Amino acid sequence: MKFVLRGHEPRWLAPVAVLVAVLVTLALTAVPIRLAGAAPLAAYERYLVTPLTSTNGLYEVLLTATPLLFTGIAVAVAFRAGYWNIGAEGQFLLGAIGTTWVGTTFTDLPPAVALPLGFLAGMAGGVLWAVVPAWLKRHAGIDEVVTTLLLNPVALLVVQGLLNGPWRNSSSGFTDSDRLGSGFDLPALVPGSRVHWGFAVAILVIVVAGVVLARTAVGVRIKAAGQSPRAAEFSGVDVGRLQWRCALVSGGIAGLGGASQVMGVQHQLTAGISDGYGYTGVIVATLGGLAAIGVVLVALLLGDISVGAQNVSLVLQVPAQLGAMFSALLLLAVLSAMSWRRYRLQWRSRSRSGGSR
Amino acid sequence: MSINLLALIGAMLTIATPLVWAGIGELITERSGVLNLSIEGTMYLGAFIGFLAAARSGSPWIGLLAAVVGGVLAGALMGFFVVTLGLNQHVSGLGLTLLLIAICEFTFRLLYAGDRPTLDDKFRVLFRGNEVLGQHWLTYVGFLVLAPAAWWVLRSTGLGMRLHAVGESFEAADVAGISVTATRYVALMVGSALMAIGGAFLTLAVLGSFTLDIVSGRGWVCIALVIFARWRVWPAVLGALIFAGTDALQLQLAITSAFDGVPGELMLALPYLAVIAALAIGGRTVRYPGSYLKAYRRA
Amino acid sequence: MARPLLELTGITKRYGDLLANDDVSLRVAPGEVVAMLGENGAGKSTLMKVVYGLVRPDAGTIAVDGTPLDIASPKDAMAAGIGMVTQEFSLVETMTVTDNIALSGVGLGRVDRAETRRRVVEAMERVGVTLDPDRLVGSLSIGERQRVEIVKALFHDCRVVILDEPTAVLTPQDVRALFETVRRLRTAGLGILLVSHKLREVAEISDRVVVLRRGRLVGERATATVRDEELAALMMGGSTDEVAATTASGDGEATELEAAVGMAGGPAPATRRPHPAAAAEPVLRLSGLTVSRGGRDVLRGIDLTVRGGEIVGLAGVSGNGQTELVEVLSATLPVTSGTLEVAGQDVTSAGVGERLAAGLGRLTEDRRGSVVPQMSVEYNLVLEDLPAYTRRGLLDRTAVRAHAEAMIERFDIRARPIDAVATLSGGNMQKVLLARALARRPRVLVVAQPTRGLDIGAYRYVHQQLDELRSEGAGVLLVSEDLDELRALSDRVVVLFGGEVVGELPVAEASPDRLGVLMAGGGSA
Amino acid sequence: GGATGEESDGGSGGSGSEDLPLIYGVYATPLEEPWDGAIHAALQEAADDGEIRYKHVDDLSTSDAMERGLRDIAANEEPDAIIGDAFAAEEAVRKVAAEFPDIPFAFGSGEKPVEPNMSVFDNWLQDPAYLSGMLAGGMTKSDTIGIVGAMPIPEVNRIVNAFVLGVKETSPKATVKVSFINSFFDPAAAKQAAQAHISAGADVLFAERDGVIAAAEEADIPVVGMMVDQHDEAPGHVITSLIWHMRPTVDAVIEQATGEPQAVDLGEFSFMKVGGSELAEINTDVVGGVPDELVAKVEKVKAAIMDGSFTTPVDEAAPASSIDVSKK
Ligand SMILES: Nc1ncnc2c1ncn2[C@@H]1O[C@H](COP(=O)(O)OP(=O)(O)OP(=O)(O)O)[C@@H](O)[C@H]1O
Ligand SMILES: Nc1ncnc2c1ncn2[C@@H]1O[C@H](COP(=O)(O)OP(=O)(O)OP(=O)(O)O)[C@@H](O)[C@H]1O
Ligand SMILES: [Mg+2]
Ligand SMILES: [Mg+2]
Repeated sequence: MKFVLRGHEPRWLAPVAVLVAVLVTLALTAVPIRLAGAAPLAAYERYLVTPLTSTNGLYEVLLTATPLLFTGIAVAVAFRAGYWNIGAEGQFLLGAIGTTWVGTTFTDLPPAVALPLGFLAGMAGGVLWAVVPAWLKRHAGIDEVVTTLLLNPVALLVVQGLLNGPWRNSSSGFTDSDRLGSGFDLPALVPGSRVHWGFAVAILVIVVAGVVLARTAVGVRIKAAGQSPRAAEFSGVDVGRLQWRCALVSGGIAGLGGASQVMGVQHQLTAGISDGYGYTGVIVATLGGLAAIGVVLVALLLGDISVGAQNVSLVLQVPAQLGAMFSALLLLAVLSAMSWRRYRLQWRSRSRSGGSR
Repeated sequence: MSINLLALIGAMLTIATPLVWAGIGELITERSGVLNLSIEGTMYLGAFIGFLAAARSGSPWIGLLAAVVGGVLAGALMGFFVVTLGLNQHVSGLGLTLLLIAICEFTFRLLYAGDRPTLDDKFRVLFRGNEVLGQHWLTYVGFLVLAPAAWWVLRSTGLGMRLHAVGESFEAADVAGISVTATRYVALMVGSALMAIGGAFLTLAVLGSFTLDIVSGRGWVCIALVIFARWRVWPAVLGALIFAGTDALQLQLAITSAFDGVPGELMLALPYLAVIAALAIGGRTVRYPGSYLKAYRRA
Repeated sequence: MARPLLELTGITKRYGDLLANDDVSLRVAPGEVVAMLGENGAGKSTLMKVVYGLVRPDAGTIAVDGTPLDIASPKDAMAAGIGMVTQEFSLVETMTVTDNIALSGVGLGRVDRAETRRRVVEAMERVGVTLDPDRLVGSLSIGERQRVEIVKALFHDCRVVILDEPTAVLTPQDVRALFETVRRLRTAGLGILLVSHKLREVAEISDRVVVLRRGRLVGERATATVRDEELAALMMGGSTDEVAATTASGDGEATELEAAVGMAGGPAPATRRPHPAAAAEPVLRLSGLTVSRGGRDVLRGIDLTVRGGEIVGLAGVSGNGQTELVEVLSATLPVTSGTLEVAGQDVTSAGVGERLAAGLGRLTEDRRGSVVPQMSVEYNLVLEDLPAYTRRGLLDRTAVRAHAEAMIERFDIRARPIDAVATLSGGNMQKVLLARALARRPRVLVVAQPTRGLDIGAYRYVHQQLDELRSEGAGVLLVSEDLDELRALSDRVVVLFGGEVVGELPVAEASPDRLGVLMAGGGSA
Repeated sequence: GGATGEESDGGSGGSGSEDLPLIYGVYATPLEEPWDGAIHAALQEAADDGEIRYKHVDDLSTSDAMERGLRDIAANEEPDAIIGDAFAAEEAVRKVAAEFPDIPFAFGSGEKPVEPNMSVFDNWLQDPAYLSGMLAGGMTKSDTIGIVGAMPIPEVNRIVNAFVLGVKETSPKATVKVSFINSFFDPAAAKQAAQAHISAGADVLFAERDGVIAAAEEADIPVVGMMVDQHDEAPGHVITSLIWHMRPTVDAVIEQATGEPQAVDLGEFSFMKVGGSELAEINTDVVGGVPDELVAKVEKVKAAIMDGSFTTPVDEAAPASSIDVSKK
């Protein structure tokens, strides 16, 4: 028995692969769900279906997906150029800091000024945090994986330092910042829902990024630089500069994510504002094939699952970790199925007289 | 301000121990060209399974054994994804980390429902009372046996050469009759076992108890250390010592009146900044293993 | 013939829809050298890989010494006494020569480096190769690496040796050395299976020739009696006469086929029309060009001029500065001192873009370093010319596609615009690069080893293109280690030695012997 | 999520029978975090006593998850009251509370109650903190005491400060060193911090976070535990523990659940004199032993606290990293 490369890939394969992945995940999670004393079928329904059946559920999914859209595309842009930015987490946090700073300093700005300023500040924060590793990479040849990775916890410490020190809540004395000026509240995208304009901004960013990556000369150069720096250089692409720019853009986008989360959801800075969105962004980007549309799909899938998981745990009274388990399994299953579909199982007929020596 | 140097060294060695075990584990897997981002989850698994087995059996040795088994399994699973299926190493690693942590916390919840269990018996410190030598045997083994052994194996054994070949060029290894698949599986399983031991050290030796988030990012630090060390054993150990030393130092400085004004967060950030600084000082461009992040499948 | 050492029966291998090997049967006797010919992508490497266990055939059997074997991996192949030198080098650049050679033998435990080194040195003597066993392979020249490969293949005493295009990357000297070794092995009673595109080599070294076309074995001849045209015909399909016809037609082409079939020895053909080169203005001028790499001068005070409408050949033993010269011109290596002009424009410190704009075209020996393997043919084709395909900020995909189709048509590239270049054969890859370089109608084209590894069809084709370029009034600087190629195409031949120009000959006087002397550093012209 | 998570379809289920009030526990951190653990324990106890039906969900770590969860519960689960912690999600909680005025919301919070239905509580452990401080001060020979806390937030600060005052009472010239690990869970770091204290001369420790007791045990010195009685974790080394009893607060909420929603500060219910907190039984056979007169002294102050003749001052300012109590 062996795998053989398919000559051509039938249309139905991709969807079927995903379906298989889902089924496998369901089968695998049945046991823990039972262990937790719940009915698997009821759980499955709530994980995947429930959030999508009510309009409100849908809105919640979009809301949950919003930060992942930002970090996902941010990571995708950097990875495309062969710059391994694992630092979206820190850049997201610095973005949140930037926005909080303007939001708590210029509290009485009107929305028309406040919102653009807020996003700008967020972007600035993200770029600021991305500059250091990018600079070290370009001018000292220092590996960006190490620096971006290590700067994530540092970014969190910066947040905590601000919250424990200068930005401590002036009314409650608790370690969260004061509320941003009301001008900085992102209005709801759909009245009555919690989806805010941050989602629209995310989509806009993704569309722009998608077009640039897929439809412009710069996009082709980025791809070349990422896939074969040597060849890119030979063809006149300044790989170093290109990666530097992509690194900063990536940081800026992640920063926008922080801004959107502060202005759209929390309206203040808290140490828990990120919940690992930056790391999840790496998954979103890679599983999404570093492509705009892929990022959107994966982000929405993860959003759907986390909304569903929460619903499961409170309705069926099962531990929240079950949701994490479910999404991790689904993630790996989908990835596996997708790789498998390029192959075809073939039962080798032992034609040759095997066994020698 | 008073710095107790001996205590500083002692603390440094203790803090560095899990980094040395897990770091060398990661180093071995990366030598075979696999970036194993499941390290954080694998350490967590080691910490939890180790604790669980020790709690049930009453013996930390059983716990350690269980941790090793768990690590090997985690490594095999990672192998299935990135070697057998040839999946993207970033996603596989991160996904596995999420999965393992979720499984551990889920089980912990089911078994202990929110109370704080502790082990009746954990590994004791040798030379108790001596600030420097008063370490756990895992610390001694880590520095005096594991590190030299890893260095020797990678440098002057056939296994080391095979790892090197597979990590640098699949084709070369394959043509030389070296099984890329087998080599990578071995590297992953051995490496992950070491990571699990690094995690188990926290529960079985340091604490004698398990709490959520017990690894809290030490795995990521190891990833950084391995690249910092350019996939060589001694620099990796050095990196671990730099990180741990800075950490130990900040712990002492933080409670001296001299540093009253300094925000604690700055102190806590020092270890990370120290590694970056070290890299910046000693840092020329790193050359990744030739088959880094790549999957191999014969036509 | 004697009891076959190696016997292949009905080997079939399919890649998706493509039949790479179609029911191929072949025997190699002890002390026999069998040469295999075939176009790029004909299935030669695949067949070799099957024998060595690198590719699992879908059907067919392999027998060594009459014993049918199930060769599932190179391990099995080695155990069965088969050694192979693969087409792409399979060496670990970060390891020493010794470790690379010993690699296949190592177990798991401790390696006795001193002992291994001794055995490696011994093996090198046995094979007749001299190399520093302690150098890192990464620091070796291509020829030297090839030798490492050979020693590696023979390190374990084997009875069958497979050489897949070993000469493609070798200088004439290296080829001679290699063939010495091959002869020694033959007399030692080994069976040798050798893939090559060069009929002259085949004629020189082999006892028997087999020809593969589209995966099928289409012919088997005794070298002694076969005519080159016949082989060419077998390879490319169609009858001998056709080929002979094409051969006869057009003096230009004649020289190419002769070159191609490796007969272009002796004085260069008198039919070569004299070029008004002297009259035309220079399109490439190097004056006092000095380049240093790693602290030492690899090029010293080079003065060289290429005029429109002429092809200047650059000869030299590898390692004497040709590669560097090409790199400098391609702007991948900076000029230390001296000036560099393209079509009268000083581009000494200009980047790739400016030089291309000035009218420079490049076709270097490092093919895989000139294309983005995972990227499609169409985008590789426009990679250096993207602005021209941008409308209102966006890429004009239809234009890109149209361009690709035009190029595929014009240069007869066997691929679709959307195919990833990685999946193209060297021949087709080379055509893509040629297309990219010529598409911008360069004033001067710098080409290095343009036909390396290409089959006769592609070889001819490339030569045709260069010749046309010349007749269109552009200049060409042709760097090649293939003297036949140089003499067949060039108007003058410049010889490089130790990073300096040591001589220049009009092609008529550029006999192999005189070139050889100059290339060896003897005599100053 | 539930501890074992008995199956359920909406309203019914949970422990206990239909007519009992359904109290929903909503926690931002996992139950394993001691703070929410204490609330969970009290509610579980009330449920086991057959006074309420209890369901809960935990680890709603972001304020948007918290808001979604609360709204989902309030709208679909028909709870009679919701208890949880609002730290880092204050606005979200208040928003949802306002949307469901007839459901009592009682949340751990650093801010004020909101009419008509948002009550707040907090763990006011300054009394046991003060008492344990006295013990520590009485037991230290080196006049150096080490505290390892999570982070300088009000609830931690006031405990640490009260502890320091207690120390001053029994050891006027002692030095108290304070370090924070900036995390709710990192016992390994906490232990390292504790060992730094020890190497700096501390011979009594206060374990505001997990990990410290292990250090004390290895260094063979006494230590004060936190939240629950940690005696069994190191019988020879844990002098006593600060214990938070949420039960009085929970009972107050049950009253609201069965009666009318209110907007009150339930903080008082965590005070020692109402049994909201206590000092675990003093472990006299701890290493070094505890002098009887010290115990007597502590008992005296304890009595004073209980009869209201003494109130521990509340100070929520972030403590310095090295405090000379004589200057306090
Ligand atoms: N791994 C593979 N996957 C798919 N197709 C392949 C693969 N390897 C080879 N082929 C196809 O099989 C055919 C034969 O390839 P092969 O390498 O044997 O050609 P070749 O005769 O060695 O060419 P060349 O003279 O350029 O070396 C080619 O058309 C190629 O496209
Ligand atoms: N992954 C692949 N998929 C499809 N075809 C492949 C693949 N790898 C190799 N091939 C085919 O195998 C054949 C031989 O590959 P190879 O790279 O040896 O070409 P080549 O002509 O020998 O190159 P060169 O002449 O530069 O050495 C090519 O025709 C190529 O199309
Ligand atoms: Mg080939
Ligand atoms: Mg070829």
